[in-house]
Amino acid sequence: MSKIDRAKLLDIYTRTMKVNRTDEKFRSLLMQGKVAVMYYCVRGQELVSAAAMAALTDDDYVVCTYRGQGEQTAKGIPPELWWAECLGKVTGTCKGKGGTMHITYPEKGIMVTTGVVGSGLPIATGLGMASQNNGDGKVTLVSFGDGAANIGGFHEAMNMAQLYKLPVVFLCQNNRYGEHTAFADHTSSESISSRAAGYGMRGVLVDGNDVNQVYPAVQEAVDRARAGEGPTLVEAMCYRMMGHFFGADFSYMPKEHLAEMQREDPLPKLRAVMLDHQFSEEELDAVVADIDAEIDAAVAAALAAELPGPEELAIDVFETPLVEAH
Amino acid sequence: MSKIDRAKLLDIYTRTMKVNRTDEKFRSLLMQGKVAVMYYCVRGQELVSAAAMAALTDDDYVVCTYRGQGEQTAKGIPPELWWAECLGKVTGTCKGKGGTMHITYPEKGIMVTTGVVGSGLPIATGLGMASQNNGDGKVTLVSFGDGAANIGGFHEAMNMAQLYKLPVVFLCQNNRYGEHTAFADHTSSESISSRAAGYGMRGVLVDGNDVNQVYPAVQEAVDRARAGEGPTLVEAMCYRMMGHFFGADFSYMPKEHLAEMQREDPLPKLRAVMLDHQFSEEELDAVVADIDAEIDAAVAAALAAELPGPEELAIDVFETPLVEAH
Amino acid sequence: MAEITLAQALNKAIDEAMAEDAGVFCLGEDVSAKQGGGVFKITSGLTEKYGAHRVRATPISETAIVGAAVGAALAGQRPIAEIMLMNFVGVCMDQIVNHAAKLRFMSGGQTNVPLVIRTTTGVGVGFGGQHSDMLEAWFAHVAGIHVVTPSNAADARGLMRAAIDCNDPVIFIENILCYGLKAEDPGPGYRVPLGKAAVARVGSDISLITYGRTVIDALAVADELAKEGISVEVIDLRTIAPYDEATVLASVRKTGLAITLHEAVRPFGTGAELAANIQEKCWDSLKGPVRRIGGTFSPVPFATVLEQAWIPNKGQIIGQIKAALGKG
Amino acid sequence: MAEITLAQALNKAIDEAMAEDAGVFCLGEDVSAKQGGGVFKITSGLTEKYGAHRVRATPISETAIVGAAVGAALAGQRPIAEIMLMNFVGVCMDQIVNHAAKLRFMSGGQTNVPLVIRTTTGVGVGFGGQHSDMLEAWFAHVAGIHVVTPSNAADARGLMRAAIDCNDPVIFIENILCYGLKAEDPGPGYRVPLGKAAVARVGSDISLITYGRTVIDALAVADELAKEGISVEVIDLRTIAPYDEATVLASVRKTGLAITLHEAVRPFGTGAELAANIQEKCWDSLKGPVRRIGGTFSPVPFATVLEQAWIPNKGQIIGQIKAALGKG
Ligand SMILES: Cc1ncc(C[n+]2csc(CCOP(=O)(O)OP(=O)(O)O)c2C)c(N)n1
Ligand SMILES: Cc1ncc(C[n+]2csc(CCOP(=O)(O)OP(=O)(O)O)c2C)c(N)n1
Ligand SMILES: [Mg+2]
Ligand SMILES: [Mg+2]
Repeated sequence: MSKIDRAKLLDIYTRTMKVNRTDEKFRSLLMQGKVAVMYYCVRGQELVSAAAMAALTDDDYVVCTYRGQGEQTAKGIPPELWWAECLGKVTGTCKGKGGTMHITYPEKGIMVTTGVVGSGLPIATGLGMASQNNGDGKVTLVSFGDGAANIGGFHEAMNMAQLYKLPVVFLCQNNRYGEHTAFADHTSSESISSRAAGYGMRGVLVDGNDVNQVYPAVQEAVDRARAGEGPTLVEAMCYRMMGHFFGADFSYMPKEHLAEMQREDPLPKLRAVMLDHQFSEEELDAVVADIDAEIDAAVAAALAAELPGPEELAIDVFETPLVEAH
Repeated sequence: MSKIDRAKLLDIYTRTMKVNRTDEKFRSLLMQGKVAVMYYCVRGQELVSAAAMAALTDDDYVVCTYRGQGEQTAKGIPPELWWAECLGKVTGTCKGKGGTMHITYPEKGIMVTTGVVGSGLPIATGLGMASQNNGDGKVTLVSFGDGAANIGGFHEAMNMAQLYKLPVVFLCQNNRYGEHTAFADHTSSESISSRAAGYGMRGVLVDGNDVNQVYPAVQEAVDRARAGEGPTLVEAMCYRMMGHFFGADFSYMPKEHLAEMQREDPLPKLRAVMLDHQFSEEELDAVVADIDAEIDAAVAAALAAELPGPEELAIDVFETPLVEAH
Repeated sequence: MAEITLAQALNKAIDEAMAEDAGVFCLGEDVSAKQGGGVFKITSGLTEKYGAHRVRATPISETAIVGAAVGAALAGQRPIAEIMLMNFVGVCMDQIVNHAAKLRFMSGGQTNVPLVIRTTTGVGVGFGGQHSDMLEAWFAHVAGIHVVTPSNAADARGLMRAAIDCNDPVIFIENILCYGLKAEDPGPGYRVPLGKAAVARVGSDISLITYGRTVIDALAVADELAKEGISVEVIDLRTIAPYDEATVLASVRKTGLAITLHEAVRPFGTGAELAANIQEKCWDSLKGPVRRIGGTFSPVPFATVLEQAWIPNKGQIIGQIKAALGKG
Repeated sequence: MAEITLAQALNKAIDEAMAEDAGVFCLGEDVSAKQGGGVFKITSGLTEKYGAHRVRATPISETAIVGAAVGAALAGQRPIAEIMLMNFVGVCMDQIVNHAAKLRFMSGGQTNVPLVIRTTTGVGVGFGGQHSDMLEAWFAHVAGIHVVTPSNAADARGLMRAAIDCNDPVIFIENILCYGLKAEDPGPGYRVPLGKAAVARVGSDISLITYGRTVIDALAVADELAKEGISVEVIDLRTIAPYDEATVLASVRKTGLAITLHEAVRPFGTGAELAANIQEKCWDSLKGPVRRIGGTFSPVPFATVLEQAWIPNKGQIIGQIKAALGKG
């Protein structure tokens, strides 16, 4: 049995399935050619995002990446706004100007989704700085990949966050690939979490396919951050079960390794944990059915929604709309 | 008794005193107002540079910083060229166009002196990559400060160098300050060398005031690099006994700490080691006298040398001189 | 009112803003009291008043400095980040250009980045190739960011307050050689609106459009030429981008001739935009082509003799003015 | 000769250079065989021929990628570094601008940096605000670096060989939307000299000066307007900086009218330099002001409808040409 109580487990399960069903829906729409946009699949990483978001309050801040559907959905962006943004509609979170790589929704704490690898970590450090400055008690969680751990901004942010003991959780979703490059071909150390020591920071390595590892680790990191004990680097081992983005070549991913990783799929494992906790099959299926209904409605609304008008190009560039770009 | 043989000791002593006498001379010229240029004093760090350069061959590559007088002098840039460059004369290594922060002298392997903190590490990685590619057997040593260890380029270079097992020695001269900021106020870890583990790299921490620690450590790192065993991070603890540059405010440096550090001065310690090894006072003084004579002659020549002409502005910008900058 | 230096003016503006708004804070290398209040002392005395959280001395980590400032700004604070010298933006352009400048737009206006990035630079200090560049044209070419530079102490005070007030990111460029310039202190609360140029000297024969340190040269030249009966109008842009087109065009329509002047290298510099725009919009008023004066197209050299040859000088300015007026 | 795509042309040029000179090598994210030869396959097949040391897949570390390339170039090699998308130069401008571009000068000519930095970008792919910018104007403003971009497959082959030959650093900009363009293969050894523009179409009424993907639009417009009796001369700069002033000025002196066109945002873009220089040097030949067309002054939006509205389009080009000719 796990240490996570039933209510929290159901919460995590629900969030996980929202992420998974959104991912499945997106891929099916793309496959059918009903939409044609960049989408970075999260199949295999749903649990990490969901469990991490379940450790945060609504007000806590999140910074994520182009592969941020998990954080965005699990933190609670309303599906109709999320889908509309992904489809480039004016009813989207960002009026269609941000798109899949730049989903933003401060109402639920999704402050930045960045497309530049590693750039979120310094920004998260600043959100944490603001919270430390004004004592608002918020925690900032930044999600990033294994590949991002090799860019300079990672290093600078880790050192700075620890130096000031900022309330930040650095969540590395180690899905074994940075675009086409396998972990061992881009990183000279065994793990990313082992780098925490070089900053005097707490580092934790967990199995991202196991709810009983990932949730407690993130929750502890969040609690410590909130208590003023400083940042933690949590590395969750997982696997990117698809290509880098939908439609991208993934011939470079060894079939055997993929098969091995599929046996570690977090979803059947999570379902087993739920059943262990006396959730019935029917209950669990009902959760998914509700989610599917919500997603279908959101997609339908997004497909029907208006496109942004060209006047949007002059708006939101500066606070004062540009009259004429001289 | 030390493990370093007498000939090598004399070599290190000679290089150390060249660095020290050059530093003293520069400060005296600046003090007297005979020259007025930016100069980054190396008082307190002479031994680290000298011992490190003594571990390299003439052909090995060096990348250093604005505070690179030690590497430059100890690697063997002819004093008359070095002084002429510092004084902005056309007879200088770089025709007066580089200056104190950008001394270059490929003939002795001084490939880049950079003024941008931390930028030398990636460049050194590339010099090592070239040597690995063409099998020339050269080793590249890059010298940088404690402050530089917090910039992104440090991190990227460390990971990349280790990933490819490049023949590079990363020499961190931890002089306890980055400009006005003390080590503990800019770095969240206890040491810089402890970061090596996060890259799977060998890391070594030595007392930079002790020739018996610094020389063997760098020599071993060089030997391993040359043997194809990959890079090493050597951190040499030392102390910047002056302000950041000549004339700069250093009121922020606590007097007691300075006094304590002065008791660790590498020069009397090195002299004691030399005497232990049966070098006579006279012999050691004669070395210094020769150095002083050489420096005096170089300074006189540099002071008398011609200034670069304005045509130099159009030369060396591109391979083909600019006719007119349209 | 007493006189203040440009450095003091900046310090006063920041101090005042920090006193009025608890969300304003400074971060950057060496900025706190423990380090003497910054290498140019612009933040001196602030730690003592506002505490260490609001004057954060940082590691040498420009990406984290600007990135953290972006994050804090997103959370509603008003950070003032210092990049010690302008060339070091090379290590943090991503945070400035891809993030600070774009987040308002990419979020559809849900977030904004009220951030001031202070930085200094300048040719003529003997700092050489990697510490002297004027890179304002890079930022001017980016939508979403204001680029500001004062040429005198009073404007420094007013522009800094306006920059801190601004709800968009502002690159605030200081010139090392100008820190000591003195002016009558305009006093507390003084603001110079962003996007408004100053007619630094009224004239009728030709418009000399410049900003920053070269305004001083421009005014000196105008003085000198006045003695020869040549009347030069000097425009100090103050905000380089988006700039005050109305003032610039009105001046050129009046004089019929224009010269742009800056320390940055001429090719692809801000003078190019000014010249291109002026010739397009004032075509019928122009009596001759717009001329441009800028730094030599080479890295900034170390040797003083070369560095002085590199900078646009008064002789060049006079030469161009006379040539434009057919008095060459 | 067979037809090749622009992507294949680049691959052939690099392959050929690697075969001829053991010092030529590639580095960048995903470039080796194990990753499929680069996300756009430009380096495919090279690992198999030249081994892993000469086709180095790197970590996501642009500062180290360019920095390492600078170091290897200093040691006499000829690295070809790939920055996957142009916006990511934001994290490594320091190595490009403060180092690659300046080391020859700052060393007084003792060292040089024969480095090609390949990168791609382009508006119209739906990549949004952080993956689509054209930043050539930043590099053009820096002394010591060449900025090159091909508009067709043949030039791609020839310019890439010339860039690899060049003893100075070269920024080589590819446009994602152009990778599939086909042309007759110019064959082995083909070179297009740097600094030489092409008169892509001879005309007499007006000069349309452009480069990269917009050359295609320019040629299409010229075709279209020919039917109306308007003769447009299209200049393809090929090298954006330092550019072929002689060809540009000769064209404008002939036609008496000029329009600049690029995808990058108009303010402070490369069109500004062209316009400023043309009006100064061709003043007496000009029948009207130089006009400029560029991308909208905002971050690149995501929604296709907005992205298409953002890009300069044929209608705009035709409109400007007709306005210039007084046929608006
Ligand atoms: C600075 C930068 N370099 C390169 C890229 C191109 N790129 C986009 S995603 C990606 C891989 C990132 O890998 P990782 O951090 O592991 O995240 P994942 O995609 O696996 O979630 C790369 C190289 C980028 N966006 N930003
Ligand atoms: C990227 C960058 N940021 C800031 C500076 C300004 N600066 C010059 S030296 C220096 C301190 C460097 O400290 P450290 O690396 O310890 O070297 P030291 O001067 O002690 O030898 C700083 C901040 C710079 N040159 N480059
Ligand atoms: Mg990954
Ligand atoms: Mg130091």
